[in-house]
Parts: sequence; structure tokens; C-alpha cells
Amino acid sequence: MNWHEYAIRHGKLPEWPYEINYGRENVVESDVLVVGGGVAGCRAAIAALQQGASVAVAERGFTKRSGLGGAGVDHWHGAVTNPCSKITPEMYSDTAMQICDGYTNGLARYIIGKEGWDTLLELEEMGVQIRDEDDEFKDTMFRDEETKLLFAYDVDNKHCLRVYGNNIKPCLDTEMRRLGTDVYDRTCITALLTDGGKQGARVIGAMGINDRTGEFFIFKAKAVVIATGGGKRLGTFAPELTESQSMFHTNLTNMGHTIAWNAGAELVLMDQLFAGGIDAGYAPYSMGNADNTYQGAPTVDAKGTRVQHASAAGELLTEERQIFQSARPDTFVIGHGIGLGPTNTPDYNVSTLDHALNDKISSGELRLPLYNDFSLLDPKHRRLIWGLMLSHEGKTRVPIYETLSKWGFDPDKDMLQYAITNADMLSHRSSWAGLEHLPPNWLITAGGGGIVTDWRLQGSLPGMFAAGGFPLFGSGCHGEAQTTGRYAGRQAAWFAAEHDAVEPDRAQIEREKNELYAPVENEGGDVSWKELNYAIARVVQDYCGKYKTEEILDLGIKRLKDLRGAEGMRTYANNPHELGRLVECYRLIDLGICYMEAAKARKASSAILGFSRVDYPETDPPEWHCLLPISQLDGKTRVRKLPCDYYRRAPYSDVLSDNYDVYSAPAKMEV
Amino acid sequence: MVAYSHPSQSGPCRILSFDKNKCVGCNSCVNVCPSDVMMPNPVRGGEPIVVFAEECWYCGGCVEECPRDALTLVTPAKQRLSTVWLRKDTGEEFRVGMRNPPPPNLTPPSGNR
Amino acid sequence: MLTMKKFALPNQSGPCRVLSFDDKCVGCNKCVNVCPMDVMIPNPEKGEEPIVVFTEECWFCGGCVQECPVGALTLVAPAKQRISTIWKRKETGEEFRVGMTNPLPPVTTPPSGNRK
Amino acid sequence: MNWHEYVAQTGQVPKWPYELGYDKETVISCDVLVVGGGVAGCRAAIAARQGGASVVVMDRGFSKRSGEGGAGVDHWHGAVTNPCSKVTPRMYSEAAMDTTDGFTNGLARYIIGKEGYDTLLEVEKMGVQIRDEDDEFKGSIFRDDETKLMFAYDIENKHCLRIYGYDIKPCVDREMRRLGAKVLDRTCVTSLLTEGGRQGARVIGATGVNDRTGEFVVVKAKAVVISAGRTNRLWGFAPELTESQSMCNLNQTALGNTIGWRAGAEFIGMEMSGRAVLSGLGYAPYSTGNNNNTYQGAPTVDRNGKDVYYANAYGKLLYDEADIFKASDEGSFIIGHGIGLDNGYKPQYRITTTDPELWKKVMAGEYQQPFYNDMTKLPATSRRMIFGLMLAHEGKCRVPIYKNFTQWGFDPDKDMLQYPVQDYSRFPIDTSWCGPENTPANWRGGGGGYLVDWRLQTSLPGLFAAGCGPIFGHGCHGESHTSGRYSGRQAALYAGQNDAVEPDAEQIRRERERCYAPIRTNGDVGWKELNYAIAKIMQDYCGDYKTEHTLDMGIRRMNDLFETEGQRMYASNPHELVRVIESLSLCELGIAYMEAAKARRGSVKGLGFFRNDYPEYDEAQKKHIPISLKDGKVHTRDLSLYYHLEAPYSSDLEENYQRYSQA
Repeated sequence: MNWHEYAIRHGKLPEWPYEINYGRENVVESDVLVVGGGVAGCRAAIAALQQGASVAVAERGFTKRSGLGGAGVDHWHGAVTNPCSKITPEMYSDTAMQICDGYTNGLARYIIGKEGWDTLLELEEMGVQIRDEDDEFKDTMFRDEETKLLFAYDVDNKHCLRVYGNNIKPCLDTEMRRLGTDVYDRTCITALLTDGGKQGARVIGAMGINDRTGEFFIFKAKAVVIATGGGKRLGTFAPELTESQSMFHTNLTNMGHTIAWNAGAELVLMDQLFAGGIDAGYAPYSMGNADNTYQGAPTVDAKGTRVQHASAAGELLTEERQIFQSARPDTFVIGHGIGLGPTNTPDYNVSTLDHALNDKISSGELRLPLYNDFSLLDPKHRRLIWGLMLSHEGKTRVPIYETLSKWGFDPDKDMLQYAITNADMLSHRSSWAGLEHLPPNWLITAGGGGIVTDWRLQGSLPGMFAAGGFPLFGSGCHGEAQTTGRYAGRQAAWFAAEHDAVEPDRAQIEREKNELYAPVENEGGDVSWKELNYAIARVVQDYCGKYKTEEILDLGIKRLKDLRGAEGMRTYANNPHELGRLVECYRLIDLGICYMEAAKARKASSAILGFSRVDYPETDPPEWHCLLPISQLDGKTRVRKLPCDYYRRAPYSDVLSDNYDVYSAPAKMEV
Repeated sequence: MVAYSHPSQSGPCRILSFDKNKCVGCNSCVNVCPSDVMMPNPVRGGEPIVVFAEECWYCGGCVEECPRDALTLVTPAKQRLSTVWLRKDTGEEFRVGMRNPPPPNLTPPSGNR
Repeated sequence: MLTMKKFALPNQSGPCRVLSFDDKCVGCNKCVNVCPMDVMIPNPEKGEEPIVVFTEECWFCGGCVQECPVGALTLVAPAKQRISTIWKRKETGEEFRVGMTNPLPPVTTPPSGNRK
Repeated sequence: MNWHEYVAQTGQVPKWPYELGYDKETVISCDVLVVGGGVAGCRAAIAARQGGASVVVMDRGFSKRSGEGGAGVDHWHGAVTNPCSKVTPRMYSEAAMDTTDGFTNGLARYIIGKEGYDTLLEVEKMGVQIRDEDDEFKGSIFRDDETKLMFAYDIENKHCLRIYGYDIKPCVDREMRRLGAKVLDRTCVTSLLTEGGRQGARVIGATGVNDRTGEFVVVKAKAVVISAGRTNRLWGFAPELTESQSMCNLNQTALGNTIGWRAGAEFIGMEMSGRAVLSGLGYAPYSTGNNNNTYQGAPTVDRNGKDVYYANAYGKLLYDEADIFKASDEGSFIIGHGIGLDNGYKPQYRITTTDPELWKKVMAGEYQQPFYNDMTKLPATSRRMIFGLMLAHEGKCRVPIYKNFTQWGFDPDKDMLQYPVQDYSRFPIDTSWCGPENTPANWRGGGGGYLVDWRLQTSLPGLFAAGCGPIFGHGCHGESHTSGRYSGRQAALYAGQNDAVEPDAEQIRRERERCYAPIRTNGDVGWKELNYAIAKIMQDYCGDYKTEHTLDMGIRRMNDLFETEGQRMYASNPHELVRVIESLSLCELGIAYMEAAKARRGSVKGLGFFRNDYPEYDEAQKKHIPISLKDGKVHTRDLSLYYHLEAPYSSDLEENYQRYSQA
């Protein structure tokens, strides 16, 4: 029942159901601490346990369903070494770097290419189905009869798989707990502990609060893996309006980036802040579309005229197989939605609908609304899209498959309607994203920015490892997150084995506690967390939006600090849940400052990054075609230039496999 | 008849409906929710109370968690009105939440787990 | 630390404290009755300040502030307005806004017009 | 204190403070019923009382501050016959028709021109200050020292005034009550009563629900004046996000039009749905630097103090203050701003704006954001006029801006108000606070209203319209006073010549049944959820892309929503019940808009209306398409844009006015 109904029916309020102890300290010691219990965090914990380390996991929600991956997945990217694949890890990493002009993480892509397939096989042992065991899709072009694996995007090169990923997270969670992980749910990590409490020093743990009891947690660890999620609350906030349509939920605030930034770690590509996220459209995949999960779904217009598919290069395709092939014989389709941003070469892109679709609608040749007409597919292909992909993708099993089926939707007979939208937005294939519904200045922070690491996925601070699709810069989607999580977990265990624990600095803990619990004592406070979040989003939209100059960004930083110093000190929280949301807002302010500092650091515009400076209009000048690691030391921001392919320059070898062989194993004892 | 003064409910307000004769108040849905939008009912065995409806993400984790299949996820009206399908041969239009809907489609999803 | 009784309450609306009553308020409820949107209700305890119930319906027209016979009301714009409305003192270049820490002293020039 | 604080301290939910009366029904009869207690409604009530009629006013809020005009006003348009004016009522009406290619209300503009100044003088007698009595602005170019009147926009033709209007509504409300009008506050109109309960028949009263007690009220009247608010909440609805920045409040749902549509009245201009300029996605009105309307003439500088100049309608830069307040063509006059002519404004009638080339210069690096208003560059009287007079009296500015800013030390003599930092590539910086830059293309603003004759009577006998919500192409605050006064007079005349008719009991029973369903059924859809769904349907099916087929689908969706979710609404107290009734009425209004958009098979610039299946702007579309419901089916016809000068009326404005304005 709704809260209102309870209050009305009983005439009294339900008391807070959990015992509240604001400020009570809990100390947890472990070899490895994993911040974030998503798919990457679970794999990191499992890998560290397998190396014999004791592991604690701090999760903001509840590990069984938390994180973006908690809602399910239908694709597995990076399984490059599977038996049917024609792609090598080198090709996978080099292609990613080529189509992003270097603005992605070649190192991480290589590790993913090397270990993606093994990571998936381990999942199979944990009980996740990855093969078409019941031969439902026998003799289709997507399936390899021998291994019964199902492939997506590129049925020639077969490096990306279709998986039955609806229960992937529960399986991971069960395995993680079975191996003896010390899991702390409902715990919002707000800061890293550093040696001596200083910025830039070794990371020796983390701190946070529980959003049910309000208790304070101090995690002491020899090594920390940051495996948190992405986020949108920085540049886009209107929960009532967007929550049901968004791929990001309220728990996702890029907290990993922020605690690393506050601890003095180096971050890169934080100047990439995409405008126009997927927040004001429709529930994901609830509308007709031909994108990703629905790739290959036939589309007709209101009069039944077929809308043709086109290769990434734009020529119209006649045969169905061409949809799942690369535009050129000598290239392969690298995948979709894996953080490669607005790629500049069509050669490696997925096929789409007819590129002239919008003109044909404007001219009246095609009439809206468009529909998906699944009946034009052969039954197996139809079942593949609706029964497999759609019913296992994130946020689709219950809200779409089960709900629509309960109300009688039958793909054999029914045509799913596209969104009605003005023509020039329809060239974007996933029409459910509803870009034209979004205010133009709403920004999402799903850019590729994150922590820059060495070949052991260790950040610039000793003992801090980064994993997952967002904390590790430029590193892709679900499968990639699990692979980098598994890799980083191992590394953290080895690091912990060679380093001894360090007692955290009491002053750092006191500072954090005073900040976190101020709203609870502040009875006269008059600013709630939602009001503060609306204000933060407004400042980021205005001062870090399309019009960026040095002075405007400085003003933006000044506004955010002003907000923290004035309104931030007059906040109050009714209960630990509101307190948890409020401390997230405090960290969003730090994150906003980090984004603005990064935007200030890049003194040139870049078409590839989608980054523009009015005071530096020159686009992609050679001297600025590099990564700009940014970090804090005693509160001051430092920037340096780092070549995009730093991971194959001194001190590393130019040959990727050499580096992998050396660094993917425990460090040999220096004699 | 007693009425109370209370703020308006959030935009999407009834996000979950509990089947009265199936729900025994085990609260497993409460504990799986990533955003913790529900709380256990103070009355033992009572169905959980949705407190922070606008934080619901509609991932359906609670529905799948329920051991007695007592939960139905109720997507907001604006989604129900936007997701429409056309029966090809008859041209009839259907949607979630419509009056006199067609019979349910009982095909299970792919996968045998 | 505080362990007093706590209740489960839904989130406050975005703009949360839209009106603040200072201790001059005697609970006459004139502001309650002038509000076009009826966002307030009289406090069940006599003489206490009214309760703002439907905060997100407040239109920020200030009618209640003008209605208060003892001037006990202050209209509180949402934080996103306060942070958007900045002025710069010309000679010093300093920036100021409503709600800032250590603000300027008030300016007491009344508006034009002699009707009260 | 906030509800949350009370509940946290006391541990219980406060009971509903008013005595519930869902089953109580009160019946009142009178000569003239005024629906809508805004400025137009109050003037209609006053005029009807002066005409000797007994008057009942049904107001959704509390008439002392209700309506858009309740928050104050700084301009008075239409005072064309003031002693200093060089504009005649004919020029005013013809200019309005010319600048919109005929898509405005020439008849109403003429009435406003004729009676606007007299209406203002009456407001002065009610206690509102309209002259610079204390000579604060002596010698200023905006002031006529003899009459002490202050003028705006066009200081040569002097037909639009600046007034001290922050407390205009309390004064008008006090006069209305003094003259004995019976005011039903907190009462939301729900339907019109027609003779025999038939659609299209004479209007003989209305029903309403009280949002504190839930009581049902039936008002029997010989004549009814509709003076309710304009369209809001139909395309854009996100109260938490927009309410503090919106010029319209949540009580504005054009319910006065919806009940007329349901009763079978004819409407025109309902297909006018241009981009929402005041979508609420900007900033609080006039809270940031700008140079539009209230702030017109305020100098703007960039970050380094570089001057930004005004330009006339042809882009010629203007360097001194007096030129800013002149028409762009010799011999023409500035008709005004924000008075419902947005789709027109031919250059000769437009106000001056910022240099149209500014954004190119910004991108070329000549100017740097943020911009500021630097009012220290103005003469002291002009500065005082902008901040002390205009800003201090404009709607939603007295308390939120003047009082709160000065409380925190803002001093226009020393301080420069910052413009928001935005991407101004598509809209000029003048409208900085309105937020058109950040409004999605399919968030639209609605228009349209009753088709009225020279007595401002609608197509239904006994039903009169007044104000900018009910009348299409009507104008703003001052015009609403004037048309309210005129319409009230006419209603009193009509009531004098026609006797009362007993309303149809079955119509009343059905209406009660409809209104109280949300209280009886324990439904699961709240008013906000329904409104979000209505907004999504309008954005998709009546937004940027419109064809016959998609408009039909939109009507089907809205009917489906109304008949399914709309029958599972719940409300747990009278406040929620009335919000539910409003949201349900928005379904009907949305359908009316889509029917009107379907009826017009062509695109028209004058209405800001574009159809994808009829993309050409052709001359044949320069006509009105009156639309109405008859026994539930939609009827349309063609009507000349100059119907007010064609048979059965005379072709001369003055002749018509003389024949119809009095008995």
C-alpha cells in the first residue's frame, strides 16, 4: 500500500522501522575492500577471495539487484577469445583506440579482449545460461551449432555474444557470499581513507554511512577496488519526471570518481559531459525501435511501407544477414553502447535504419507513426529478439516482457508503435530515448571520464584499483565491467599480500563524521536533499554547459562552493534515508567542481570528445590531442599531459601482450 | 468520514500492487530494492509500505524476488499510454492497463534458468 | 547521539521551505486564507504558525507576505533560484545573492508608489 | 513550519482542518453568475452590480489575490483614449489585425481601445495609484507632467501606461464586495447548466465544488460571464521543477473554456499552439538580468563592461535612451508587448530589442558572458522607474524580487544583476529568464477561446466571455479589466431582458455523480500521475509533428486515458478532489485542441500552426474555423477573419460599437 494510504487508514504515522544510531562507529578490517557491489564489484570480490585475501564489499543498495547490471543484460562484449571469434585482443584494443582517436582506454580494452571470454565461462559455472542449450535458435545465422553460442552485431567475426543475463546478478551475488565475502549493504561510501589523512597518499580504506540506521562505517583495508557506477543527478535531476524512463537510478552518482578525486587521485576525460541523455523519453525498449536489443527488427510506417536498413556507411541493405555484418569486408562491427562515444568512422559501427529516414518523413513519403512488424521475421529470429534479447536486457523482463505479455502482447501478431516525434530526431535509432523530449541543456555525466591506471589497473594512489564501466575511464559496458572487476580484484589481493595495514588518521575520520552528521543536528534546517540537487543541476547546466570559458567555469566553481557553504549548511534530514541522499548531494558538488576543473584544463575544443570552449575555438589541435590527468594536492588542482597511448610507451613495452604477460601475474619478488 | 492533510503523492504514485491473499509480509521485496523505496509494515504480516515512490526505478527486482508472486509492477500512466501495439490483421490497438484487454500471452521468456 | 523517535516520511518536495515564519507570528491564519493555491492549513494548536502542506504548488507570488499584519513572513525562493540570481557590486566586483553567507546590509528604499 | 516538521514533532498526521461536506448541496440563484474571480471577473461583477443585477462570483482561489493578475501588474495596455494618446481605437484594432494577418480579435481590441482608459480611471477611484503623484519622475521622458501619467514602449504615441499595480487586485476585490457581489471562494467551477440539459442550448447557471469542504454548489443565473484563466498544465507539467519559475499557477487550467466546450459553445484559434516561451523551465520572472518588457531600457554590458546596444525592428542600433522607446517606422506606433500578438509583430509595431547580431559577436569573441544589467548608466529617475516602479509592481516581483533582494542588500544604484549563462543562439538574450532556449520543441503553449459577438456573447445564449483566457486574441491585464467591465454590463442587460429558467435536475445529478466518483472509488491514480500522462500525450500527438492520422491517434489515447485511468482516480481530501477534477478537465481540453488542429487542413504563420501533411502556408487558410460539439460530435465551419465587420454587422467599427455597447 502507499504511505499515504497507511497514514490515512491508521491516522498515525509508521515509525522508522530500523533502530537509528547516528554516528555510532563500526570498524571493518579486511585485506581488500571493494567499493560498489555491482557486477564489477562482485567479480572483484570473487577474484580477490580466490587469491586468498579477506574481502569486504560496501554496497549503496542491496547487492542482489544493485547497480545498472542488477536489472539484467542481453549482450556480452569483449568475448574476443571465444572459439568462434575472428578478432584478436590486439585488434579489439587498437580498433577502439582508432575509432575514438585515442580518447578511450586501450589498456582496459586489451585486458577485456584477453579475459572477457574466460570471465563469461566462469559465469556459466555460477549458473548463468550463456548457450542456446534447448536449440531454440538452431540453424540461425546467429548461432554456432558446435558451441551453441549466440552472437550479436557481427555474425562473421563472432566476438560479441547474446546471453541469458536476467539473473546474472543474483548468481554473482550468491557466489560472492558463498566464498565468504563480508557484504555491507545500504552503506553509502563517502570518502577514501588515505595514509596520514593526506591527499595523494596511499589509500588504506574508506568511510561511509548506513542509510537505514545512520551508523558510521570505517573500512580499514590494505587495498581498495573502486567499482562504483555512472550517474546523472549532476546535470539532470527531476525524479518524478524521469525515473521511470532512465537507465540510471537515484543511487548512481559517480561516487567512485568523487571519492578518488577528493583523495587526490588522477582522473582523465572528465571534460566529456554529454548533452541530451536518455531521461525524458520512454521506458527503455518499451516503444518500437530498431536499436541494439531490437537490432534487425523490421520497421514499417503507418501505411505499412517497409523502412529499410542501411549499413553503417549508409547504403541500403537488401538481405537480412547484411544487417549483422560490417559495412566493409576488412573491418568488423566493434559493438554498440560500450562507451565509444560519437565515433568518427562508420567502418566499425552497427547497421541502422535508412539514413534518409527523416527526409522521407518530412517529405511525407513515409507517414508516422512507425511500427515494429515482427511478423515479417522468421519465427526463430522473432523469438530471438522478443523472447531472448528483450526479456533479458536491463529493466525489461518485468516492466516489458512480463507486463506486456500479461496484457496480451504477442510478437507474432502485434506491431509495437514507435514514439511520435519530430522528424529530425528519428535518425537516432533508439526512439525510446526521446532526445527531443529533453531540455537541451540537461547534461548526463555518462561520458568516458574516470580514473587513469597502470597495467595493474592501479590508479595514481598506491593501493587504489579501478574497475567497472565508469570508475575506470573509457572502459565499456556490462561484460567489460565484470572482466575489469575480476582483473582488478586479483591485483588488489596481490597488493594486499605485499603491503601491511596502516592505521587510519583519526582527524580524517572526525572531519568526515562532522560533515556527514551536521544535517541531523540542524533542527532549524530548511533545505531538503531534492532542493539542493535541483540547485546543483542548475549550476552545472549553466556554467558547464554549451557556453564554456575560463571565467564562466571559474564562476561555476565559485557558485558550487557558495552553495555548499550556504545552503549546504542549512540542510536537514528527517531520517537516515534522507541523510544518505543528502551526503550524495554533497559529493555531487565535489564532482561538479571536478568536471569544471577538467573543462578548464583542456584549452582547446574537440569534435571527437564533443567538448567546446568559446575562448579556445580551435578544434583538436595536435598539442592538445592527449589525455589531461587532473588531480588535487592540498586542495589545489594539478594537470599534466599524458599521451593517449601511454600504456604502450616507456616504461611499458610497445607490444600489448608483453605488458599483459608481465602485469597480469603477481609481481616477481625483486631479488 | 475522517480526512487528513498530507502533501500530494509523487507523480507516479501506485508503483506496486500487492495481491492481498498471496502477500504474507515476508518483506523480501523490501530488502531487495536497490533504492530502498519500501519499508516493512509495522503490523506483522501486513504488506510493505511504499514510502519513496518517485525513487522507484521500475527494474522489477522486487517482483522477481517475491517467493509467492504476489507483486505487480505498475508502470506510470504516461508509460502505459505511450506503449501501444497494433494487432496486425485486425488493426486493433492494445496497451497495458486498457479496459477489456485481450487474453494474456503465456509464452515464457527464453532461457531455462 | 540523537536516538529520539523518528517517523518514516516521504521525501520533501523539491522546493521545501517556501515560507519562514518568525516569532512575531500569532497564528491569525490570514496568510492561510489569502493563498490562491491554499497550500497552508491552520495549525491544530491555537496561536501556532500555520503548516505548509502542498509546497510544490506554491507559486511564489508573495500574496501571503503582504497579507501578514505583523510582517512575520519571509518568502524563501528555492535554492536553484537563489543560486541563479547573482548581482555584482560595480566598483568592487564583489558578487552577492539572496541566502549567501555574510551578506550585505539590507537596503531600505521603499518601492515607488504611496499606496500602502 | 513544514508539514514534515509538524508530523516529525507530534507523531501524527494533522486532521483536515475544515468540516467535510461531500454530500451537502447548496443552491443559489442570481441574475449574473461570474465564473472566475480574477481581474476580469471582478470588473464584470462590479459592472453587473452597477447595471442593477444581483451577482454571484465563483472563484477557484481567494479573490483577493487570485488569478495571474493577483500577483501585481506594471503595464496598462489599451488606454488609447487617454489625453496624451496619439492612437485612436480604430488604429489600435486595425494595427492588431494587421500585425497578425487577421489572427487576433479586432472586435475585442476595438472595445478595449474605446473603454480602456475609462476602466483605468475607475481603478484609480478604487484606490490604485496610476499617476506619479509625488513627482518622483518629474522631467522624465516617460512622464506627461500635466496629467502625471507615466508611459511605456512608445513615448511619442503614449497609449500604454506604467501603473503602480502591485495591489490592484485587493482594491478591485474590495470594491466588488462593497457593491454587494456574493463571492464563493475556494469554489472550482465544474460544469455549465444549459436549458433542458441540452448541448448548445441557453446557459442558465453552473455547478462547482468547494476545495476545503467538498460541498457541491449549484448557481442558477439568467446570464453567465466566463472570466477564468488560460491554458496551463497541458503540454508542460512538472510542478516541482517549474512552479517557482512559471507565470501561470496550477489553478490555471482554462476550465472556463473546457466547460463551454462541453456545453457546445463555438471556439476559434484552439489550434494555436506555438513553442512554449514561458514553459517554466527558465528562471523566476525578472529575477535575472534582462532588458525585456518590465526592464525595457535597462542597459546591458558584458563581463568586461562592454555596452550591448538596443536595436530597432530593422536591426539599426540605438544609442540613446529616448530612441529605445520609439516605433521603428515614422508614423507607426508600438502596439505593446506580451499582449497575445506574438505570432505577428510586423516590424513597424514591434518594441525595440537587443542587437540581433549579438550572438554572432559573442561567438566571434567580441563579447563575453555573463552579461549584466548596468543600471548605473541610466539617469537616476529612469533607474528608479525600472526597479522602484516597474519591477516593484509587476506580477510575482514585489515580494520575491524587490523585497527579498533589497533585504539582502541589492541596490540598483551600485549593483549589476547577472544574466543567466545560456546558449542564446536560438533566442535573444532579452527573454533570458523565460527559458525558451531550454524548452523541448514539443512543450507547447496553448491559445484559442470562445467565438464572441459585439456584445462579447458566445455562441450560447446567455454566456458571455471576458479576459485573456476565454477570449481568443485578446491581450493582457488591462485588456482583461476592460473586457470584464464590458461583458458584465452586457450580462446585466441580458439578465434584465430574459427571465430565469429552472435547471435540468438530471444534468445536475449526473454532474454530482461525475465529480464525487474519486472520493467513492478507492482508485489508484493520483491527479499528478494523470496530469503527467496528459502532458506526454499532448507532447507526442499535438506537439511538433502533426498529421490527420497522428491527431486521430492522440484523440484516441486521450479518450482511452479519460475512460480508463480517469475512472480509477482517487482523492483523500477536498483539495485533492478538486485537483483531480481539474486534471480530468484537461483531458477534454486536450481533445478539443487536437480536434481543432485536425479541422485546419493547412499551415498558418499567424497561428504558429504547422501540419506535416499540409506543409504549405497558403492564403486559403487565412480564415477562422469555429469548432463546437453538437450531441457529442465535432462541428466546424469557415468564418472570415473580419467577421466583426461583415454582415450582420456594419463594416465600420464605431457604428458597431455604438449599436451594441449599450442597451
